[in-house]
Amino acid sequence: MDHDLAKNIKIKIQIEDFDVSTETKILQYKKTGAIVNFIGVVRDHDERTSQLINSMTLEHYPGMTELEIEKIVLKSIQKWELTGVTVIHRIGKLLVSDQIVFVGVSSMHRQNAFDACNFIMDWLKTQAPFWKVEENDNQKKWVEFRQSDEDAIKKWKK
Amino acid sequence: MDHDLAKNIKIKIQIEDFDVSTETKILQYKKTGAIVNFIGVVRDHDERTSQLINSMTLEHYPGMTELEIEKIVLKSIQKWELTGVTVIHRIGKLLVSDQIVFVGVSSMHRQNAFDACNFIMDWLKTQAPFWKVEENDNQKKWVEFRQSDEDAIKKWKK
Amino acid sequence: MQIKYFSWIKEHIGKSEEEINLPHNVSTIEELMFYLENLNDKYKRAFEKKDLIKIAINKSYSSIDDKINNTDEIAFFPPVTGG
Amino acid sequence: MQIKYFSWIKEHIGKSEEEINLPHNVSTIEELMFYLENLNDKYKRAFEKKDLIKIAINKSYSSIDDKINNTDEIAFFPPVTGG
Repeated sequence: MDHDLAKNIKIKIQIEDFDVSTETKILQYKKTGAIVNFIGVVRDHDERTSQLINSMTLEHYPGMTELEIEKIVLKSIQKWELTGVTVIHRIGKLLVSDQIVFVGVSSMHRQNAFDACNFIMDWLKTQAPFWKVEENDNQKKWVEFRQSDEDAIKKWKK
Repeated sequence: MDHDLAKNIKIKIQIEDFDVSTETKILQYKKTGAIVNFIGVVRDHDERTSQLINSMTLEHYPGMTELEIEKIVLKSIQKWELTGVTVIHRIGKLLVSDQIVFVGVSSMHRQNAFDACNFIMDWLKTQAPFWKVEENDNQKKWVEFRQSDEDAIKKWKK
Repeated sequence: MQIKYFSWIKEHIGKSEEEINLPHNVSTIEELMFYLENLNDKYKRAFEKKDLIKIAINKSYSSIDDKINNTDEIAFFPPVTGG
Repeated sequence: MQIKYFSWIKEHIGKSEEEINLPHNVSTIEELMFYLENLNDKYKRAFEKKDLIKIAINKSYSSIDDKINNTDEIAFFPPVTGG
């Protein structure tokens, strides 16, 4: 691994919101020509049942979460030439439209940034120990995992 | 085309900078679960010659630029289920580290957002009539087109 | 041995973690799950859908056959749903 | 007919646009390019690398064989380098 790049990795699990502009600026180094950001937001409904929701609460496994995300980020910088990587994942109670996760990747060339960001999201979805519970006025319901997320990681195993 | 989505398309050619957070918020609708942003920035060197640069100036073909970007965006919303698309391209003189282009795509599902954003960037790179001239203390030099950009669009023709 | 539970497994069992002394006949994850689900109905229900249970030993993904010892931190949780 | 030039084509010719009356023997883009490059050395140099010249008729990509008429807006430019 490029020594400089190691300094350009930021992984945060936090309750607070993040600012996409600020995070984009942090990813920008002299050689950076392209930045790709992924932002996940709380939808107003459950994907499986279409039932409307008011909020969701995210719990995680402190310690293991950071280790798993670090593993994924290290894999991505071995696979693609990148100039910076940031992963921020929020925990606690979030309302509809709130930002959940930020994955930002910068590189000299755009396709590396697109692929690395996509790769990190796919692996984060299946490996990082977070769990969502969706809430509305009447009930709370743990979100079920999606087979499509398991399937998504197959494209990186070719 | 979904009537609502037509209202959620924003295409701007402008001298002014853009704010990534603001643009990300604009892309967020009730059904949005995923947003993918691409931000192109001015590198400190010419890609082909590695020569350092101070600035670049972008010119374009007013009228045709907007039409070409609109065609690309319309193709993307026919291909993928999206909730919003924004393309902002700056023109005029830009310094090293300045933001050049913003392509933001929101959708219910992340893979659609990744693919549509990647698709729009690849087509914009080969179709939208912009030209860059790179400047340093001694000279100005029109950027040459890259064969790799022509090759990149082949992945959407399969 | 420290054991942690997350999501609906935690809710079925009614606690997020506990300290146990590893019984002498328990040396793998599979044996630990068998031991726990026979403690009472809460555990039985928590471990009912074994296909859906992920295991970590010392914060690293592990499988049902993996060996464990009394100083390990074990975690049981459903498939992850973050991002 | 309105003709627009961009990037290094504009710089070789020394202007970004001009109004011309389409000569009688010019009815395609190819014939227009041949007509222009024979005006003087500036145009000759601008149209030297024909493989590298993109054409638009009325702000839409066109090819060298396309028919043109006196009310069209024609543009000549190098491969694009934005983004």
